[in-house]
Amino acid sequence: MSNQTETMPKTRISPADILKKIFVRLGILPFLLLIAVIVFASLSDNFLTGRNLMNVLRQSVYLTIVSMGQMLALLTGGFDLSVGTILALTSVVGATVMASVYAAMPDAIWLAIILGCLAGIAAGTFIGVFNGVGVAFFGVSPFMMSLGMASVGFGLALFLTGGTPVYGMPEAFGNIFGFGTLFGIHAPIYAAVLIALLLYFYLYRTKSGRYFYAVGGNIKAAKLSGISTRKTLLMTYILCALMAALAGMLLTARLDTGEANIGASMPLQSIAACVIAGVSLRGGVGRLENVILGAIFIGLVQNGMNLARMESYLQTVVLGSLLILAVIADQVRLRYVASLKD
Amino acid sequence: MSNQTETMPKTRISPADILKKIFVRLGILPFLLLIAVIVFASLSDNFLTGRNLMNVLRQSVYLTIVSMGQMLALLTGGFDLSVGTILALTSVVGATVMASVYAAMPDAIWLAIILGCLAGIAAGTFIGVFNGVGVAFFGVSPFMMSLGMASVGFGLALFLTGGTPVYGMPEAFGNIFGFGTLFGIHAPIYAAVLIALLLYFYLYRTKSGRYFYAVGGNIKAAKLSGISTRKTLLMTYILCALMAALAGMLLTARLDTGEANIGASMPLQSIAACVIAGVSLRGGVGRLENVILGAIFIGLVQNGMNLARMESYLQTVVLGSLLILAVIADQVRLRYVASLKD
Amino acid sequence: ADWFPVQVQVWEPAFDMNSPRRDINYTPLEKAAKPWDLCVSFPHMKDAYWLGVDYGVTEEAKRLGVKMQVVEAGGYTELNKQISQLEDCVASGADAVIIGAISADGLNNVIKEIRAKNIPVIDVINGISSPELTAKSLVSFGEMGAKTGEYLAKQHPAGSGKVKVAWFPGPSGAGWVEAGNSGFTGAIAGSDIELVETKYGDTGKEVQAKLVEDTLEAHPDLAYVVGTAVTAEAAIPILRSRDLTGQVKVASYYFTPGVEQGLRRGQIVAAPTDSTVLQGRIAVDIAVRALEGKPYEKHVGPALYVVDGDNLKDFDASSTLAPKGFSPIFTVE
Amino acid sequence: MNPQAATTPDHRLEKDTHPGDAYPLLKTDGLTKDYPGIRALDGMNFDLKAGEVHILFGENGAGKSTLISMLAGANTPTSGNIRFNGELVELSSVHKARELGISAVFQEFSLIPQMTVAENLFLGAEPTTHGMLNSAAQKKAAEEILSSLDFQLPSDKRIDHLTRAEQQMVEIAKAFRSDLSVLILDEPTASLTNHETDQLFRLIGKLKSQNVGIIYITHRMAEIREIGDRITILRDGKYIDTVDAKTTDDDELVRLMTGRVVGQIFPKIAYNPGEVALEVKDLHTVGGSVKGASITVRKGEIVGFAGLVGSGKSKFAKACFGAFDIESGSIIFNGEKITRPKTKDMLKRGFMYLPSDRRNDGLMMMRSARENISIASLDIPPFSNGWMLNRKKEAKVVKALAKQLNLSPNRVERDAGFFSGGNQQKLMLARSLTREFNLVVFDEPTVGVDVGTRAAIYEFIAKLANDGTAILLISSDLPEILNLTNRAYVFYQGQIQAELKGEEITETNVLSYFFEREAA
Ligand SMILES: Nc1ncnc2c1ncn2[C@@H]1O[C@H](COP(=O)(O)OP(=O)(O)OP(=O)(O)O)[C@@H](O)[C@H]1O
Ligand SMILES: Nc1ncnc2c1ncn2[C@@H]1O[C@H](COP(=O)(O)OP(=O)(O)OP(=O)(O)O)[C@@H](O)[C@H]1O
Ligand SMILES: [Mg+2]
Ligand SMILES: [Mg+2]
Repeated sequence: MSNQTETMPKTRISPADILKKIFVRLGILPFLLLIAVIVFASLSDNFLTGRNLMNVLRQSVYLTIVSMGQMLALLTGGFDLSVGTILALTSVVGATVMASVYAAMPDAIWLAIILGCLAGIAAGTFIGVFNGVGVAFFGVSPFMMSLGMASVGFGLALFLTGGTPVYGMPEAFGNIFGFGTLFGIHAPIYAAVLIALLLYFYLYRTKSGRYFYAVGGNIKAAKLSGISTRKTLLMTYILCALMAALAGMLLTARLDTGEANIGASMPLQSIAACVIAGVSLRGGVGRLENVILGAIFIGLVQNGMNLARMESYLQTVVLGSLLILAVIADQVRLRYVASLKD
Repeated sequence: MSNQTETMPKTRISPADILKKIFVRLGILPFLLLIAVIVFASLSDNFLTGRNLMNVLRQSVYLTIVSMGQMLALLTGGFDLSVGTILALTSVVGATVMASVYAAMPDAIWLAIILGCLAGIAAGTFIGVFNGVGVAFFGVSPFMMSLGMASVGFGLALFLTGGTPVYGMPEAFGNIFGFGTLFGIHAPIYAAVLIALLLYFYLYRTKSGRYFYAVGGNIKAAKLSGISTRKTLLMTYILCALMAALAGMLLTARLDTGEANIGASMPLQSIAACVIAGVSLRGGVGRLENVILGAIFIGLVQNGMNLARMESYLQTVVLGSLLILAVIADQVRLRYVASLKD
Repeated sequence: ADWFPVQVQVWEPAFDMNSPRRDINYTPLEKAAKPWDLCVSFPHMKDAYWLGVDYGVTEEAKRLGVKMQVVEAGGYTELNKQISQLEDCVASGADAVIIGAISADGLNNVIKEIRAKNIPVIDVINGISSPELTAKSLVSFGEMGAKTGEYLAKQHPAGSGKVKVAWFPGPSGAGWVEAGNSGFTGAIAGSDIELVETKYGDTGKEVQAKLVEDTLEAHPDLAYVVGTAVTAEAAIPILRSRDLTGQVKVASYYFTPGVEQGLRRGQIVAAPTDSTVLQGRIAVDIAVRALEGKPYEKHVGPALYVVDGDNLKDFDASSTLAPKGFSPIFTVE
Repeated sequence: MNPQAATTPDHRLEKDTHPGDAYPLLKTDGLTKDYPGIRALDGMNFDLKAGEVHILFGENGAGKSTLISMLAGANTPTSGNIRFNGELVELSSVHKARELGISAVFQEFSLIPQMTVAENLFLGAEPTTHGMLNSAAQKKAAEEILSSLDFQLPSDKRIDHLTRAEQQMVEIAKAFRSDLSVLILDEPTASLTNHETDQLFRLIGKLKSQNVGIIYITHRMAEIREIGDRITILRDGKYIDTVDAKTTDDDELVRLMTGRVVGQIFPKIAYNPGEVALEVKDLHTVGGSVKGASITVRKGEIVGFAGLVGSGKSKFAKACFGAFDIESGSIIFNGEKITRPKTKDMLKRGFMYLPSDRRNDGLMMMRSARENISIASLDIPPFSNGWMLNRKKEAKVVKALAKQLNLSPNRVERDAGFFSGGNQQKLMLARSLTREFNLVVFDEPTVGVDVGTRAAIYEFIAKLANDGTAILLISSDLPEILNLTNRAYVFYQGQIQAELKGEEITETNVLSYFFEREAA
């Protein structure tokens, strides 16, 4: 009834308009990525090699997977500050179990690997179950719940290992899941792609996927529409933990040891990856593909700065400024979106 | 119109009712504090000595001051993740300036102290100005803005010092502001009390104070009521940074050196202190007195566990669980509040 | 003034800290044959200890005339980032890699990959378990703890009267902390040192200050505070304010400028030095030797010794600490 | 058991309007709902027959929404039971109720702002093929529903880009997506204009003929007459009476509802215009919601804005207030030319705008009533001396205002969110009394407000005007325009289609300007 009030000139099409359209549809990240690539390529000859780009991808895998999980928590209007601890706990438990099974049965390599992975992932996911129950059934704020669980889980991880790394996993585990390649592409990348595809399907092709958005958009409305918000919230934190646990196992494969001291920067970095990808901290808004780009962007910038031999302290400053600029740019985009409305 | 349908028996007054009333008015924290004191007193003889309680208070001073600032950010529906960096930057800049002035004019001790403090506090507050401008004028989400500035500020602090502590401040500075006592009470405690009183007055006795609640309560309504929401938001982050900077200078006095490596746990801990004190992460709700109790509670538990010789790992687990329990208990309280509400 | 020749210890067979060792005089190369490109990776550059190592490696690079890039991961929780940085180093064309490792085992895979490209990898300061390393320039942190423990044990042998000691090894979970911890506890066994408290905690000064205070509350009759350099530095003003200076003694188990100042002022009784600067210098020299196919020692480290009030005047700080006012260098062209 | 015998209160009506229906479609027995500290519904007996429109009538907070929320499965009763076609049912979730064909349009919108119209229509019941979402089918079905309702809404537009009224239409459409046996409508027309309302009533008529039972909650008397069959009156959570809609007159209804006699709903409006308070010429807003509208308002005048949903009434007033960006045009307020209005300055000059959406734009729900009332005047005495608050005087003034407006319960320290809708509206209106205003804009001041309170609000507006304040009344409730205003402007697509004065303001006259006219 009010379409007629749209005054944007939709008929004239100039190149600037087309750029604007892309800007509006795809967000700011593709542009930022492009700029980053150009800048770093001009600063370092080694940057724009297939080998290094593969390198960037592989390095970003862990943050990407964790960010995808984090996105679920943000979508429903929450947080998960325990993803770092989940990584650590998964690593420690997975490595311990794998090493003991392997020690007991040195021939059953695959049995060891499978049992280890299962144990590790179960341990990590368990934290998510607690988070989910706390948030969904006890109404604890996700911030507090996941912060508390982060502390609890970290204590457990340290307790299990006494602070020393866990070694003795079969070499095959690291060789395959940490460093294996197929057609020149590293195993963790395949894992990430698979996880992303599954999550994409789940989020955008199933009912339950849509409910994450609904719960984050307006939880009362979701309830009144017959959606089980508790189930959705529980699911959110379990899935988020599962993602972090998967990343934890992949990272363990790469490190070849179980470490309690990994993942400390994951919570804030994964949230940052989501936010620059346009995920709203208020819930209900955000696209998976953008989050993946966001995580890769962070990885790419770090890699580029290293290759450009930027000073370490300066890197910190530049990364911080870039994150802010990305969000400001996204703000500008949102104004355009508003002016180009539907 | 429906007063007569209130079914709560308000006439019978039993001791349980009185307890409930206290519970509702003062929140869960006084009870938790009491329980903590009883538990720790029974675990360690040294806990319930005047000397140690003073110790707890003094240790909590820094977190308390930072939490009061953080509360402002939370009240307006934001965050400040840069408080840790502000502490560090203040410490480094303040110590450097103080030491150089002192070195240049060894007799002008007070001049050195004053210039150093001013420089440090200005440097820290400057971060807040950036945060405020980003949030208020560019519409950057407070999470991202303060996270980015945390990174920028930390880079600067490291750049200034290379990570080595800054020595050479006049001894009087530490002796007075770090360790000085008057009537058996330590100087930092006086400082905290003074800051708390000023902030209390500002928040609850001036119109600008009320505006923090209004902006957090409903920013659109605030705008339509003629409140300059931008000015309020700018003020929020400047004040929050000022608090953190004050804490940073006090901490510097106590450590006797300027350090870039302090405050890392402050952002999350100060938010935690606010949340267990009932400050809503959605904005608009929270009382200063409770936040102070929240910060002291965290300090008390840490001290108590140390005195009870609890193992490090276990401390982490216990602290995490306690935070969650505190929030669950507060949830229960809110139900009571609803039922006793006039 | 040149830093060499310098007395060092060589382990043989290499890569085993329990091997027999012999003392030699170490003399580095005069100049590198060509400006090699070296990459150095540190856990972080947030304290004076690693600043010393940074000083050592960059000074030596300048002296030898090689290029160098120094990267730091930002802390001991950033193992993943260190791996990425190492890969980035190689991607940007480093000829050799020097690693101050975050984890003794966590880097083995990436080292294997780097070595497969025939790039020398030198282990400095922290210790790495990989057998593929080119060489090690380090001492064991366990021995640092042990040296400290021995020093105390010597002051308080069995029968001399029990003294209470609180021990603050550093953040739980870090490799060097666990090593230092076992070294220290092993060395005080059998003496009259009574270990009343082991408190882990981050090496931020405010954290350590809190731990020290709480420990003083719990143990009013404490005789020693022993721990990280940060602990020692944090303890000094606290003890002063409680009028406990002298009654509670302070020792550190490694060396920083603050510790040196404390020693000079008599506020700290003893601290072992591992000659960090020298470890860094030697690592660079070995890397260049390996690149140029010249003979090198596979496992060397400066001899450890405890600095206390007695030998302080003989102590050459430039073997351990960056000079005053040195600001970190990240690239040498 | 005999269901007929249980139906106690039906003494005035002949039983069984639909012979052959042995049981009422829906029936409650002693339904009670306790919220912490309050009994929202107390032993409610209610029955709904197939093919009737059953109106629920009562003051704000009487328990109407509470009753229907339990019938729709959104809420569980504390005690009592519900029968559907004579069988005891447990409606433990919205989903379950919907399976029985019970569908509800709630007062609080249950829409997800970030989702499109189509997605919202099928939320919780998305069409799938092989377990996968089928968005093409969903879009098609959505458009079918919308066109059957004759609601002109694009199915792929996001909810948060719609006006409140358009959202209301989506909310209504949502109820029509499945086969219905009971349709519950909780104030569906609160923000609709006649056009959409007629559409809705036509549909209700159709459903009636298909033997669907309809529960309808409204505060608009005219609607009761138009579509109601029976009326059940609630007061303070209790059942009062069920009466026939055709034979009970207004006064009787209001008496049953309030327990007292309420005189005239619309007060007498005096008309003594003073000098010009606001003069706007050729105003254009950014985005083109308003395209060249000009008005004049004099002191002591009540000027109405009428027009279709989204015709730019609110945008116009907001733009003058500084809450919406202006592209061009001139504004003269109190003789002062204002180039770029800013809310803060406009307030200082004595211009007040009270928004239509009290939840989103008006109130701080988790702050006390006192703070909500005083918020716009904290910079002047008696509330403060410019920067320091005077809390005693604030409390005193606010209490007096609450009393003047009959706030119920009259407890100013209570959170705004705990008040019923009508009382929340009063909190917002009270703001216009906290300082001297030359002009007050009331944007839909009576949305969802009961008749008794409405009378009080009208009284209040009339008194303000009488005291010399200029009043702009934006309303989609036509009787308000007809009975309260001295002059009225009719908006159409961001322009002013007509200006009507005094006697010219009649229903046919106003309505005739609602739609496009050749050469208006
Ligand atoms: N979730 C809740 N918690 C506590 N009290 C509630 C809740 N919902 C409603 N109430 C109270 O129950 C009573 C009945 O409310 P209800 O919403 O049913 O009124 P209503 O008749 O629909 O009023 P209106 O005409 O304003 O919509 C009110 O006093 C209200 O304050
Ligand atoms: N939040 C919004 N985002 C985008 N467009 C909007 C928004 N709010 C309103 N509009 C559009 O602005 C135009 C004018 O809206 P306005 O609110 O002034 O209308 P109105 O006549 O007051 O209608 P209503 O009766 O719905 O309040 C409409 O075309 C509407 O679609
Ligand atoms: Mg209602
Ligand atoms: Mg409107």
